[in-house]
Amino acid sequence: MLEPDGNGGLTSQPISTNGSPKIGVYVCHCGLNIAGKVDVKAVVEFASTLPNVAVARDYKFMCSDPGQELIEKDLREGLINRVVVASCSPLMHEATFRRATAVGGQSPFYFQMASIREQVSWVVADGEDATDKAKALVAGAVRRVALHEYLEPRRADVHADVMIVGGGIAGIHAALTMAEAGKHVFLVERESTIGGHMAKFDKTFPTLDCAACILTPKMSQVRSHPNITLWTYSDVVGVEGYTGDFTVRVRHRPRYVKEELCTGCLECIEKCIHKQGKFADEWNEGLSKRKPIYIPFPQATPAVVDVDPEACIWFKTGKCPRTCIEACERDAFDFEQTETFDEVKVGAIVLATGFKAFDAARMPEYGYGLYPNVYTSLEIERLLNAAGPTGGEVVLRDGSHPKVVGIIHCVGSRDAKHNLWCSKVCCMYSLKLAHMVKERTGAEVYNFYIDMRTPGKGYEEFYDKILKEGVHMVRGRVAGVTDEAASPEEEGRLVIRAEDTLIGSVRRIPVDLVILAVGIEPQPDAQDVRRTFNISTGVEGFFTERHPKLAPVSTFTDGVFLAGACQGPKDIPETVAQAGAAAAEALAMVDRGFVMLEANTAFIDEAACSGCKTCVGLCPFSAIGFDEERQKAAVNEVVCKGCGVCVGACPSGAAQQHLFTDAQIFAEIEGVLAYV
Amino acid sequence: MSEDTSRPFEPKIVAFFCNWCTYTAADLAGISRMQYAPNVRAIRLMCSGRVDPQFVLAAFHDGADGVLIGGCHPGDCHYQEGNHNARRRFELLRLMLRDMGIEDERVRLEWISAAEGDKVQRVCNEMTEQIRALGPLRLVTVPRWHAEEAPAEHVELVGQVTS
Amino acid sequence: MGALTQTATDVRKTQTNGSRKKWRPVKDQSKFEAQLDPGFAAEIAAEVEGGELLHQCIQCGTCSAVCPLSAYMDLTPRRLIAMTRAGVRDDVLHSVTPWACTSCYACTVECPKRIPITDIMHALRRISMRETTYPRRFITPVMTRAFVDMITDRGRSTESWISLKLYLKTRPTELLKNIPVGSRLMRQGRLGLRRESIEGREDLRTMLEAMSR
Amino acid sequence: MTATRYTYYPGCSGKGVGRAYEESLLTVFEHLGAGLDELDDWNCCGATAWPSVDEDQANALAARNLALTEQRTPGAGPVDLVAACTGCYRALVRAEHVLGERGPAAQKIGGGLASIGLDYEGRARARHPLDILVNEIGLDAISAAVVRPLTGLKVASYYGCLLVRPFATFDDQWNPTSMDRLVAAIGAEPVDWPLKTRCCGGSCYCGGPVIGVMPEATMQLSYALLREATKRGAEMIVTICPLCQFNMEGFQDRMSKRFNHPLDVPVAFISQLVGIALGIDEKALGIKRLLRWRLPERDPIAAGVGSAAEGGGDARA
Repeated sequence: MLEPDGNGGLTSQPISTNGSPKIGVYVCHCGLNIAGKVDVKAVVEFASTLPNVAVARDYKFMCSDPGQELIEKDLREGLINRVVVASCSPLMHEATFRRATAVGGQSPFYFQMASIREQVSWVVADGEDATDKAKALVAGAVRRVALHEYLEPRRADVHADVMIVGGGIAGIHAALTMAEAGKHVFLVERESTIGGHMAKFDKTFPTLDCAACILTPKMSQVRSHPNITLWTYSDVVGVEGYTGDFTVRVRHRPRYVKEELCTGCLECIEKCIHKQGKFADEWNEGLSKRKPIYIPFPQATPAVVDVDPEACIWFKTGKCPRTCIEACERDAFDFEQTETFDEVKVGAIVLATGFKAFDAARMPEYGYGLYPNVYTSLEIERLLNAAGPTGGEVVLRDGSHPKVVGIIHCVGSRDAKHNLWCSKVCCMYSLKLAHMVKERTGAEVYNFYIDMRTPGKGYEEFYDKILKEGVHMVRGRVAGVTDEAASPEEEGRLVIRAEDTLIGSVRRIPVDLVILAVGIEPQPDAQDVRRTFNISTGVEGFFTERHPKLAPVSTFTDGVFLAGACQGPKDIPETVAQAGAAAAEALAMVDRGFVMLEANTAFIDEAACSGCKTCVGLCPFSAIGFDEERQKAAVNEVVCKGCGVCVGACPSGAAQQHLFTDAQIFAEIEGVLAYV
Repeated sequence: MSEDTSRPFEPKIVAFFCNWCTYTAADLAGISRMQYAPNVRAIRLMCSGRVDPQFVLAAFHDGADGVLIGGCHPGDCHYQEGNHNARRRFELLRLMLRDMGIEDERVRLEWISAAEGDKVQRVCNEMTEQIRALGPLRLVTVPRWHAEEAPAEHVELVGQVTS
Repeated sequence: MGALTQTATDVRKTQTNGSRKKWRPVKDQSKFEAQLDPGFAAEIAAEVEGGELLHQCIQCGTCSAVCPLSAYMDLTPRRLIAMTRAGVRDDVLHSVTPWACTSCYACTVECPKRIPITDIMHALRRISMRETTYPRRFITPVMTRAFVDMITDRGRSTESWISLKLYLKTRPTELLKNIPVGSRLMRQGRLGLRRESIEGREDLRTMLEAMSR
Repeated sequence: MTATRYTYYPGCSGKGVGRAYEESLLTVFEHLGAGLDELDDWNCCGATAWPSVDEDQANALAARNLALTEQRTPGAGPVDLVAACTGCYRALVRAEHVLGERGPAAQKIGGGLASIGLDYEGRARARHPLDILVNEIGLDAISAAVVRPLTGLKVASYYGCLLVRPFATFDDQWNPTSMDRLVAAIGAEPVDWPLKTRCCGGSCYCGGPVIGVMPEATMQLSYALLREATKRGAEMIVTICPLCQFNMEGFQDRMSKRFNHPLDVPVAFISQLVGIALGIDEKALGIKRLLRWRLPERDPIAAGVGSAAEGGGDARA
């Protein structure tokens, strides 16, 4: 029941209450994190003077078991019936203390947190100011919690299926983990094959095992697993619902071949009227040519051909004998294919959308695109790959073999003009490339680095091995690559200019081949993906995890998990580990079968509702219905997501939000201002 | 509240931060140990769209010298478009506050994403500076539409404007 | 020799040829903390807009490698930044590096940390002018002073006068070497002896004085 | 063509070693219907030397010229100040930046200007003549006005340091092309080379080039430019900076000796070459002030070619 309080606000008369408020205030030291700045004793003393406060205590770590037991004991002994904990951010430990409140025998929502660490001790310079601000926040929480009301936690069922977006090594590993656990997995990949970046590599550091040998078995497992629905050439276009009950809309782009009929015999490619490849092969980073009908690589999964409508004569002119169709014994072609859509319900989503390699052309000083023998590391991976355009031979554009090779680290990374971050994998893969290029060509290899970063199991040992092999290491960031020759031996070659900072002189090193170790950056459409799945990114554009240390695979949107380089630069072992973790966390949720939802839904006080319908149109989730007969609005609490937009807009104060009623917020405002 | 004239004026600013973007950004500022003016006291709401104009008036009534509202960037709202509602309401509120003689600098709406801890720091510092320069809030004029009822206390204002 | 084999630098394989150098005692080169000025970096940061970025230098050497003059500096720009940060104030202010800088801004533009290196060089010049630590027998500081004096006085510079004065003062031999060019320039009307001047000389002085107050 | 007139800032070198630059610029602009009127009582921009003494004063010197420009053209709209010398151009752009930021430095500079009754409102903007030629007058208009296309002449454009650094205002910082496009517009053949913006060693320092300070370094730097340009087939180098021009042109004899490499490469101002293509008299372009000048033997001034081009130009007009 809500009644005007004569102040323009409303006073809550809880529907059910646990009696007159007796509040316990617990101030946490958080070791020295809070106590080092805030005078905790003074805050406790202050709290004890506030209205309705029955108990005020401080403790070293409130989140520890003994800390929680303090609360539980005071509740059980009836000293208090409402709880305020002044400690870290509610985003950190609200759930912990709500649980303690429930264990103590009260509704978990008779609890309010005051963040005096993130909001106070960590950001306020002066101790006295910090203590004052802490007091104000505690007062706000105390005033507010007195008006909290009895609420039942909400429970919702969880759909048992899961979705994984992105079919690189992260998506593949997560999919297999969950499928093995008996969950049905929808794996959505935008390219025509799964495998991602890893499928392009030849060897992987530091063990130098062949990427295809370890990846392709997993790819075919995905293809054949009864619990996995693999959708390639597909993307997610819409997500609705909430944790445990997402409805995901997936678009399938046409590949003009019926996937279920194509056997991957590749006869059609042979018979295409283009006798030779003519179009840049994206899979080989444009280093080779393909036909309009092609398969990216032999182990592509699914092993289905793709038709490129931009290149195919039939699509361009409508005039072609279509020898491909003739060649197909299974009648798998369908040139009339159009986009189709699927809508599936899933309980959890794992995003494994990966990364984009830095575009080397953005650094004109390195001459990529200008000098033919400046390659990116991904191009070299393709050249080194036995299934690549040169059958594994490292050759210059004119077909000759390089005698001297320069590998430039940190291209696009650690650079305020491009990407500020360290891409983490480049040092190691540059060492790998140095080793392999030297092994294949016998060339002298120079690595130009700013700092060598080789933390990881077996990584420093790998560096040691490369040094032993006689690879030259120059500590200095390359300023430029030029074909300007300043000495006879530089004629006709590329010259790398860098300060060898360890000897303190500028060096000019003539080379035949330059390899640019391009960094890792977010996918160009990461912002769209973020909006679709309602999660956030950091300023640099990688998806933000719920907590950088303690919740590295979940997001602020319950039920959406992260795996792999979409969350930040990662190498393969880390990616796989994170994918396993994401799968496990999603499984834990799906397997339990239900989730607890926030109690903060909106409700309408019918007595006050004037039937103006303002709220009905405002609700972004169509959760508010209108009873025409009684001329009253009504909130469907199952659909309501608890934003409170209707509440903020209701002219008569009839719309209210559990845990955020007008009265509670007025009390908090007064609390934070009135005392200190 | 008694004003202690021996101490220089320190403004009090009440902030309403949305749970998903700005409150998280403030947490990030904390984790990154970014020091900023202690004058801002944040109240967490689920969405900036929950901010009722009454909250702002109540804050001024209860002794705030400024009010800051923080929400997600346009297009980034966790609830699709709560921040648009916040903005529309804010524009109207600002007009009304102007009529009440409350300077524009005392109310501020900022889009601060979860990644922008530094923006929390900057905005809080800026606003504190600006309001410190303005001095304590003094309601000198009465809103136009209530002129005939002058002299109005702001206690009344809150009730009149919103009821 | 054809043009294609010409080189700017005499690049020869270094051979010792059994030659020996005279032994000279080496002084203790360690840097004791007491000899360093921990506030030097802050001093520079205060002089230059964005100067505080020098604390973020990662010593990558891009500045040295793009610098067209670094080969002729006693300390490469990167080392100068490191020494500034470490507080080796005395050595930095005695270095020829800031004076060899031609203000081409290549380092500033290429620095991956956006450190305004050229402006830092200018700041180091200012301090070394104030404290007269600039290298002896090096023309640029003297020339800078003469240039500033001439503009303060007349509002414009006349190249011939400055060059003549300074060559005479510091590098008479260079003057001799450049006589052929100089006389040709004069004949072609590019090097006149008429001294340029503006009408608002008084204004200019007023403005500069107003600013040094 | 409508007659647009610009306020013009010659810079000290425009009256000295860069006289030919000024003469040719004035003539070419006039010829293209865009006059340059010298700013009354302009003063030295401060160059790169003054910041070594006092940075704010350096900016104030430049700002006085901007303020005078505004005073000369009252009104509310922006007003252009065409600064011929690249060093001056950069100094003026820098002053604009500092004043535009309205920080403490801007206040100090504003105080200096106020002491002599001047004010910089932010209307005056420094423009480079190359910017005006390429982006305002336009390459189409220029090629339409060509009467003597320099067909076959291989020209390397040298931009120098300060046109694109630290501020890249109208051209690409790493690979500027406006001068190359201008070279192509007058029928000549631009030579692409990697040293377009590498320092010539001259130092845009109005007191005199660095050669007096570090002769070896300066010669190495300018020699690298001459060698690389000629190696790529350039028959001429064009530039836009009086000191770069002087530095590359003036010491070729000394370099020839030092590097045992006979050098005789004409180094001209781009405005001179444009003037030649427009059929302007060599005298009005200050050609005789160059230490070395020659157009190749196959000079296509042959009547047929010339009149055909002229006809083309007429047809467009």
